[in-house]
Amino acid sequence: MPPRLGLQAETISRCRRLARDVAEAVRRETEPFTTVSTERSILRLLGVDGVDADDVPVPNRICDALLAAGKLPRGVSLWMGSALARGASDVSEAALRLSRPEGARDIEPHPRWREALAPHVGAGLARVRENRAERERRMARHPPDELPLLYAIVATGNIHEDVLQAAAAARAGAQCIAVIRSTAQSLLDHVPYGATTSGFGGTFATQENFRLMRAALDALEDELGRYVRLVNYCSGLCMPEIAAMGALERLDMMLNDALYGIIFRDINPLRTLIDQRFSRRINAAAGVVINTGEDNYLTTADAVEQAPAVLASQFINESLAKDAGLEPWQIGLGHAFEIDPTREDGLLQEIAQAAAAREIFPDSPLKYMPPTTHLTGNIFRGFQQNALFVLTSVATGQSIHLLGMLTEALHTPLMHDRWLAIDQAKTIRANARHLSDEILFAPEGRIVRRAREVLAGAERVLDGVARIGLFEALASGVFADTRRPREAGRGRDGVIARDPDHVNPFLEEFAREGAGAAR
Amino acid sequence: MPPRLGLQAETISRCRRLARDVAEAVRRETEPFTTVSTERSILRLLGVDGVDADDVPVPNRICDALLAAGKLPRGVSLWMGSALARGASDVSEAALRLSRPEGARDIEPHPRWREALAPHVGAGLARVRENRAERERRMARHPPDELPLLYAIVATGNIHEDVLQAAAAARAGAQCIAVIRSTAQSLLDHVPYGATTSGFGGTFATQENFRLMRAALDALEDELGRYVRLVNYCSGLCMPEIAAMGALERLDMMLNDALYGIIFRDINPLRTLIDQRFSRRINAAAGVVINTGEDNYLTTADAVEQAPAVLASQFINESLAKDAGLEPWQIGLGHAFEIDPTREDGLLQEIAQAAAAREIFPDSPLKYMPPTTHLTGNIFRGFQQNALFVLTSVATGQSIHLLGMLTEALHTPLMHDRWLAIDQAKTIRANARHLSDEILFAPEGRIVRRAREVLAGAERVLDGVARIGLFEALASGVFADTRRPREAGRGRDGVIARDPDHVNPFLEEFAREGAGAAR
Amino acid sequence: MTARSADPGRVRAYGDKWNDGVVQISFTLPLASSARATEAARQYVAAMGIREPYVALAEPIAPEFTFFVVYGRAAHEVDARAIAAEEVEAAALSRDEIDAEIALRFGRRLVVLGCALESDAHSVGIDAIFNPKGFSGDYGLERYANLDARNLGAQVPVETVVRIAREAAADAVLVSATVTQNEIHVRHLTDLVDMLEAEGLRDRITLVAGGPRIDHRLAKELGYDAGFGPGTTPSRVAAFVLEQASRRMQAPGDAPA
Amino acid sequence: MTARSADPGRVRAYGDKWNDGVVQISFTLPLASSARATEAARQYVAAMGIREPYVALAEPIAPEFTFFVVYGRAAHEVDARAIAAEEVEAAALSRDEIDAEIALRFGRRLVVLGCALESDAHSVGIDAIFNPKGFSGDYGLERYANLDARNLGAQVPVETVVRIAREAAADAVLVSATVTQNEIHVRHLTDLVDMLEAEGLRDRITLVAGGPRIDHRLAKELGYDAGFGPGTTPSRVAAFVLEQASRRMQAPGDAPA
Ligand code: B12
Ligand code: B12
Ligand SMILES: Cc1ncc(COP(=O)(O)O)c(C=O)c1O
Ligand SMILES: Cc1ncc(COP(=O)(O)O)c(C=O)c1O
Repeated sequence: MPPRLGLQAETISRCRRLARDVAEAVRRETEPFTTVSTERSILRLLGVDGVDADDVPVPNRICDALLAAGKLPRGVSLWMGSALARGASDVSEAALRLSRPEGARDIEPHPRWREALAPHVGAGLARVRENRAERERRMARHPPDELPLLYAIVATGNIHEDVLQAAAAARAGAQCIAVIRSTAQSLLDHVPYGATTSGFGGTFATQENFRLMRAALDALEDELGRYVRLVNYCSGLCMPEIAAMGALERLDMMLNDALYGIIFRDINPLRTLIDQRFSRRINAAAGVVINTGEDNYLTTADAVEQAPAVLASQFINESLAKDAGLEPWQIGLGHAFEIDPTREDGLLQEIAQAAAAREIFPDSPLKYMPPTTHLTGNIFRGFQQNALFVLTSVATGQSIHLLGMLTEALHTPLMHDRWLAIDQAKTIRANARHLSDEILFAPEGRIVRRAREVLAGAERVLDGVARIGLFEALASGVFADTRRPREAGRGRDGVIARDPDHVNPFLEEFAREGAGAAR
Repeated sequence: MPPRLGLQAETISRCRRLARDVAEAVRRETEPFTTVSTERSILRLLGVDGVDADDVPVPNRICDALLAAGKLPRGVSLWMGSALARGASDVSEAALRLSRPEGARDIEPHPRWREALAPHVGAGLARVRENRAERERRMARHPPDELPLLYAIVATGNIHEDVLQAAAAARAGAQCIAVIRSTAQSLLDHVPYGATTSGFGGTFATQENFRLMRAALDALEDELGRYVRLVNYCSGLCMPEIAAMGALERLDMMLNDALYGIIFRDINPLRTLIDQRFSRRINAAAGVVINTGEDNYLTTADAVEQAPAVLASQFINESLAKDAGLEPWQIGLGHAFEIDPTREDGLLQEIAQAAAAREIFPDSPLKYMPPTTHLTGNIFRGFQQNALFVLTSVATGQSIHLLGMLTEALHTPLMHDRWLAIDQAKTIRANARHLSDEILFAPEGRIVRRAREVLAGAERVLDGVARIGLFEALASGVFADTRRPREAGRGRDGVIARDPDHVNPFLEEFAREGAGAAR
Repeated sequence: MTARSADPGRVRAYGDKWNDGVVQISFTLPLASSARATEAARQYVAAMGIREPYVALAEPIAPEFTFFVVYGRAAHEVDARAIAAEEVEAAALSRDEIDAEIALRFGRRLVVLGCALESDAHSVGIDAIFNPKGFSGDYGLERYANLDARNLGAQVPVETVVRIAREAAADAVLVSATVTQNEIHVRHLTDLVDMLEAEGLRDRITLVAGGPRIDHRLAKELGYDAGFGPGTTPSRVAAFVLEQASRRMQAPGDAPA
Repeated sequence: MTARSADPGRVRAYGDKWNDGVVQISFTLPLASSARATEAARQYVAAMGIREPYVALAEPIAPEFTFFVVYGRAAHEVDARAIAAEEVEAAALSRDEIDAEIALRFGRRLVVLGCALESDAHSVGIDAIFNPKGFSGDYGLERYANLDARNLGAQVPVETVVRIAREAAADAVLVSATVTQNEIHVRHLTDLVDMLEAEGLRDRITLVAGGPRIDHRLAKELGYDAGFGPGTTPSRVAAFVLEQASRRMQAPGDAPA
């Protein structure tokens, strides 16, 4: 049991209440809309896939055609169902018809469209459920994982090199493998197709790349006697589509933050907040653990000053996630070890913040990110900071430990950079195994006081956001001093007012399943 | 204030009582003797120095001559005094006479020898006192040192390279500079002379080398705004002579262990225990802080098993030191961070042992030695272990921190190995400055229980040693499973039964000064 | 005898003795750990001209890969006297001096644009140069009275930069490049130069690149007037812009050396 | 397309792509930190044949010294197939097998001495080979029924070793050398060979050296029959002694290849 700070329960629940208000206001404001990406996700769940001659994904073609024909407000489901009811032999034939401008223009709603679509909705859901069950079966075969989970990234840009290095990392002890995306994939309004071998600072997230890596990790399961989790990024303009792809290919974790795209990629706030909801609905159903991206705040601003903003954002991410039906165990909240290592008593502040997060979110996994901004070309100093990071992680009972790289300031990880990080974390995790049981914090001491201060700060932030609402807060630069007006940013044109009779059959199913019960 | 374990005060004082009994028995058993090295030390304090044509130090020549003439049992003081009373113009002329076989043979005791010698005894003592006062003056000029003191070693074998690297280390932040001795200098029954440039694994301890390094460090004092301490080894066959040289050249710390030479160098127990007393008398007068060498036990045996033996040895070293007139602040007790880093909860045991030492010896500086035996060619892993070592040192309030080298398993420190270690320690020391105030140990937890276990083990060892006496204990292999019979080992022939009228004027003076008051 | 000191004409690494040439080298070979692999590592290092290579670590990090740490002596020598370190040539001036000089030489404010290109979302670097706060105690360009400093932020398309440069008649364009994997920075930096030339703007504008992996030599190669690496302070950049802009004023039309 | 795999004939370092040749090099140059010093570091590394040297760290560690960490690509290639790793040639046998073989071939116990020489006080290495406990689960020579294993300990004068070897008619002498600074180990190891030869004992005795810095090649050069480095297990040493002693029995008088 990690050492306790004795934070005031009332303060914590007050923060939660404020965050819930924020989340509910967001839902009210976003419910009237759908987005091209949400509609494309429905198509993917129905089994639509592939690209045309110009490498444009079929789901994009269909939505573009329906949009041009003014038919998207009623939702792709109606038209897919109608195409099927009107004789399309299967999903791909229906998709082919609707992807043609004239096909989209001429299609008429069919009264029995729902019946026609139902089996395909069922098939999609079945595959998602089956993947979830498959994961549970595989995990049940092995002893519980050691915590914190060691999370390694691969980022060569070439899926085949990634596979090679992921296998090496898993064998060395990595428990989660994240394939970092090619830079700014979040800005693409489509998902690339097939196996890819040239990315920048990462590898494109494609369904085929997901499949290749999933297969490679499954192949190691018996040798290692454990299940290796696969992670990717479910944020940006294609947030829900990637959630769908992940659900279909049995990814286990998704970086899935409600605000990251808005703040760090200048994606339209309305678009993102609509998309995050469906993407999280899908993740909830798929039994995926999401990771939020609060660590990003600390990469542009001082980690000590930003601590309250990080905590406030965690509360908001938590309530938006619950609102979308995610269970607490699925809500991996992000934070980071980013305080200047030369700062007097900085380590005490890191400990205070990490312990506070643990105490405030007892039922959620905490995703602890490594030092990055203060790493330099001094790779030895970097390795040292990572050692203190691991120790803090273990001593405060963190759940998901992203391995820091001694070469963080220089390049995406080399084969042995990653091995050194895994060996370091494994060694310290064992060497300090029960440290969290054995230390207590001096009452009213520096650590306890710092934790209280951060919580109080977070409450102030939440209070402000609740008063003006999240959209207004984003517009006025409450987060990371970045102003993001409701109507500005990339992808606004992909936001569509829903027709009264617009349906999203998957949302209906998820609701029926009562995934939403958690709300 | 470092975290407390709440060890039983009674157990601790019982250990101390047992250790005092051991020390008193040793004194009774050693008082009837003197040694060639003790007599040579008296000569050095009187101002005798230099070597003859065959590079044999004059003090050795004199003792050998007097020994051959059967005159050593009455002590060099009588004969030097007599030579002076009989017209030797000064110390060196007296020394010259006595260094010749016939001179030693023919010299007759002179009734007024004491008066003749007195001024030279006074001069020697004055220089020692003046050096001590000089150190205090210099230190008073600066703010108090940050703790733990960062202690760096130089070991090139060439005093000039040593000076260069020591200056670099001091500028980087080292507060103590230890010039490691050329391998096995402890086995030489004389002290080499002059500046030396070829040693192995270290540089010879010579008075000129002391002077050169002292001058180099003093020269940095104004630039750095602090006094840099100089350290050397005062153990082996020339233990007291090096103490004398150190007192004359203002060394600040001396590795000066009562048992190291016996156990690790197979030096005769009687010889060592006689010599350690006079060497410590000199160190006491010179205001030197001694460092004991318990860390050495952990280099040949398991650090977890040996913990009680280390603690027992610290108690014995402490009481022998007090018995020789050293104040608690001068008794630097050694221990080390040597537990296998891959051991489950090993870090908790390190913390327990370090905290226990701090709690048991509250008024003595603790000399904390770095991981060495478990370091390998993996220099990154080594740097990581050193980081945990620094953090443990800071968190448990250690006093003298010997910097670990990432290349410990490979070579004596390179210029940048040392820099990296200093930078690491400085950074963590500041980053965790008040950690020791902020953590407590869970009552009855693993850490507290481990500390108790070690103390109980130490009591058992001391009980056994007290019962049979130290010599018998050494003979029966109580320490480091090494058997060292009273009459065996190097340098036994240098032990001489004292004549009833044998005098050591310096011992008399030290006693008068009441340096012995502490006993 | 005192420790032999260095001959600047024949510089070598210093381990713990003058000119011992001690270096540490680490790398991974795609070979399963074995005596053979260790010998391969030794030969690989020997091929670099390293004497007495000593393999301190041969760690199997994957079935077919071994990580090595090797120590040895690099007998190579460098003539430090002969080195002409490619450095930005511009006198170090204070903010006030620069503002004064601009007023004096141009009688107007200089227009300076800043950005990171295309997919590169790293803005901290360019912000460090532009934001009033600046970098390590040195104020940013937006604080300069006589600089009209406009930070366009990150992820700016090349066309956009060129358009604004034309519209604003920019005197200088400062580009930050952080993501360098697979040479993507080279691609974007080159695109900008090409497009500026195509538009006939290149000669009128002082073009500067910067970033953790950028140095003066590389920037020159890519057709920039200067490159700045890690730890750059805004005033050094401002001083260079002043320098270059003045030259351009004297010799309008043709690019300065 | 799958990740290209290695050509054993042309092995190169693997950073994060096949044959990218990425290596990390660190060292200190006796130059004050400056752009010039950084360029000197780049040239020093370039002189090793490293392409695209990138100076990641240039840290002033003393007024006239700068510590560098450099990354680059070593284009050198090693032919892994052609490598004949200098390895001790002796079949791996178990303790029982060895005891049995000794009984069979010699019908007596083999006398084996162990020590560290002169000033070298490091006994842990030789103890690991001799003490019953052994090393990493492999029992030490003193546990062998048919070895009369006598560990003389550390700091043993060369003459003493030779005397005891003569008196005990030793079949093998195993020497541990740990302190290697300024080549002191070479000195002591050579002294022993010389004195054994002077006494006409060398050919009768299997002479083995070991230690953290010892390898087979070095030991051979110094006139030993074999050398063992870090991680050696006693049984490997015993197997070699058996091997050699047998050869000597067949061809008495003349040293085996
Ligand atoms: C902060 C950061 C981020 C933040 C950026 C936030 C923001 N708004 O800037 C976030 C989290 C968003 C991020 C994301 C990514 N990052 Co990033 N990130 C970093 C990090 C940790 C610090 C960079 C930084 O801010 N440095 C501080 C500034 C002040 O230093 P600087 O940039 O060098 O600037 C100085 C000088 O270079 C110079 N300078 C810089 N620009 C200019 C311009 C001019 C004109 C002049 C004169 C001078 C100058 O002056 C400045 C002051 O001295 C580095 C690792 C590290 N420790 O360096 C990785 C790093 C740069 N990121 C990296 C990568 C790969 C990414 C991603 C692409 C990963 C992914 N696939 O998701 C993403 C996507 C980003 C994108 N689309 O481009 C890699 C780049 C590898 C490479 N060489 O190609 C690094 C090195 C980490 C790593 N080892 O993988 N990142
Ligand atoms: C323990 C130790 C000590 C102990 C020794 C206690 C003892 N009774 O042995 C003490 C504290 C006394 C000590 C003192 C010194 N030490 Co010391 N010590 C070490 C240390 C930490 C570990 C060595 C060890 O025990 N290794 C474990 C054994 C099992 O490994 P091994 O020796 O490699 O043996 C294996 C193989 O090599 C092989 N092997 C070894 N011998 C043989 C023999 C044969 C025949 C065969 C077949 C195989 C074989 O088999 C073994 C099992 O696999 C090393 C640093 C390190 N981490 O390695 C420094 C180290 C060896 N010491 C060093 C030095 C310089 C000293 C001193 C000289 C320093 C000084 N000036 O005071 C002193 C003096 C010692 C002396 N007079 O020789 C240096 C040597 C540098 C160099 N290469 O020259 C080292 C590397 C530390 C450093 N970086 O400075 N030391
Ligand atoms: C939640 C989240 N999504 C995405 C990314 C990065 O991906 P991209 O560069 O495609 O935005 C990050 C980076 O840390 C993140 O935290
Ligand atoms: C007390 C003490 N004296 C001396 C030494 C080493 O010196 P030498 O090799 O001359 O015995 C050590 C080594 O750690 C020591 O602890």
